[in-house]
Amino acid sequence: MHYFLLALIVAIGALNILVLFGRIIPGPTVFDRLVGVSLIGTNTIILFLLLGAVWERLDMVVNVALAYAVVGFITLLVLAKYFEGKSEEDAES
Amino acid sequence: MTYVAAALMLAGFFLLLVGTIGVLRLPDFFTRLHAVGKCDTLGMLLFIAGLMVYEGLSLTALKLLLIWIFLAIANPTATHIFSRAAYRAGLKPWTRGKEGAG
Amino acid sequence: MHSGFGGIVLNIAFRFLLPFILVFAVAVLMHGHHSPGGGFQAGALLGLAVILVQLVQGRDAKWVGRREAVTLSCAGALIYLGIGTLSFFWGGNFLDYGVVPVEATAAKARALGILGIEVGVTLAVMGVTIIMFDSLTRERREE
Amino acid sequence: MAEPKKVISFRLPLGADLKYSLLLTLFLFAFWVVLSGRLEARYLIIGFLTALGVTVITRPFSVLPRDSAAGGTPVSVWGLPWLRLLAFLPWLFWELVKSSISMAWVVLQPKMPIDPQVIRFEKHFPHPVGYLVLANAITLTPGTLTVDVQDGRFTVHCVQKATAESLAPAEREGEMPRRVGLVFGAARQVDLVPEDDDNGEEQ
Repeated sequence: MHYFLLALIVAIGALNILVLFGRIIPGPTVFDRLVGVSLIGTNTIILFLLLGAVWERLDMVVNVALAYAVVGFITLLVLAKYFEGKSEEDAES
Repeated sequence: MTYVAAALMLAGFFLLLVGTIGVLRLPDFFTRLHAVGKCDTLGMLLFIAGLMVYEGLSLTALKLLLIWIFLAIANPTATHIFSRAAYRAGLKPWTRGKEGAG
Repeated sequence: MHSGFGGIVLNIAFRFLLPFILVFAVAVLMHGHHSPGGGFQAGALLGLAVILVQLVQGRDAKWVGRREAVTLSCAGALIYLGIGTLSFFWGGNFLDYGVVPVEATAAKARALGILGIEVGVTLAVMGVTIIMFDSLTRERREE
Repeated sequence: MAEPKKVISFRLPLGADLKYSLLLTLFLFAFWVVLSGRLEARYLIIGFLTALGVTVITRPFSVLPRDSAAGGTPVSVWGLPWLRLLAFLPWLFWELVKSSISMAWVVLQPKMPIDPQVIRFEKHFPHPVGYLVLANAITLTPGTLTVDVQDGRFTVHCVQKATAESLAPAEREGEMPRRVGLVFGAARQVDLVPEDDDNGEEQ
């Protein structure tokens, strides 16, 4: 089972997170980049939980993952608000 | 039980991958959000469910359930907030009729 | 401009999430010595909870504003300083709370002192987080 | 004629207030127990005090003004039809599974069969939490994404024409709004509001 978890870690780290930069870097609008970043956040939570399972310290990692989820959610909201207001100003001027 | 956990995690991983591919391939912002809102949410939920099965009935599984519930509320909300912000900012949805296929 | 954000969906969703975020922050603070966490993380979570309220309800949310945030951060620093200097009166060094005779043994007094320090750090970090967010968004509104 | 300023009361009847505050305190206490995992008296007492304090602190946020169509009396966020909501969730989860599979099918085909369009419909709930549940349910189910909700008017982005018709078919309610309406009590019929700016081809 450990090898399976490790394989999943490598797969998520390499496939999902690195491939997502293919959307973040070209992303035509800033919102595309935002979506890419939110997906990376999602994948990071999963990666973190998997690492906890491999280290057999899942009970500790779970707390950190929950905090990460909360912080990531609120950060993305703040960013979305910022870019929404910013684009409005650009459109008006 | 281990096999159930592995199957759930594999399914979750597959959906996360589909979400990533969707974000890369789909033509505009709103359709990309579709990939995020569905595939990624379910992928993550399945993944955490797999970890819960792997962990067995314990306090850690309950904490994972908390993360599960939080993400089940927060993820669609965040998706909606993105789409709303983009819509308000004046992003026009891509349609097949106007710009042709491609 | 500085009214609400997110429409009715976020306006309702944050009402469900907010109490749980606050309890989570306090749990992080109280279990700092045998699980990851402690004063700084708890303060960041509390500050983010307040930011969430300001984000959704606009700057006029009658909850914790800039004035209260300044008060909080000053109170946090004062608590830290106060507990730190408390040990001077019993002949200890700064932050040497083992010597303060509030509990039966020195170890227990030390645990209590650390908890007090953590509370101070939490309040300070919370206040500073809120002030940072406030200053960043205020600057944007005025330009 | 100047419109009279709407007076919104945020005060619940005392009994309901106590009941829902107690419910929230219980939820928070259970949350604390799960988070802490220590059953010593000290931690339980701290947890209970925290739950009580947070309930008191967040009281301004647990009362919502109700939709003026439904009488305008305020309602507690925690006063939900919990049992009906719980009965609704498995169906929602199954829809989520189906929608993910269909989305995967759309994404993985070389020539993506998408035809995005924006539809609008209107639905009112007596309890404002209904808007949250319907919006998130729409986001999670096949090919639809809630873009905006304003005064009960939902703007929904659909990936395919078929999904748009499944959500708001002409002359009757779609499956999803009907089910959420069942959970949250009576609601008005769905009205298709015609698109006003560009998409002239759909009625």
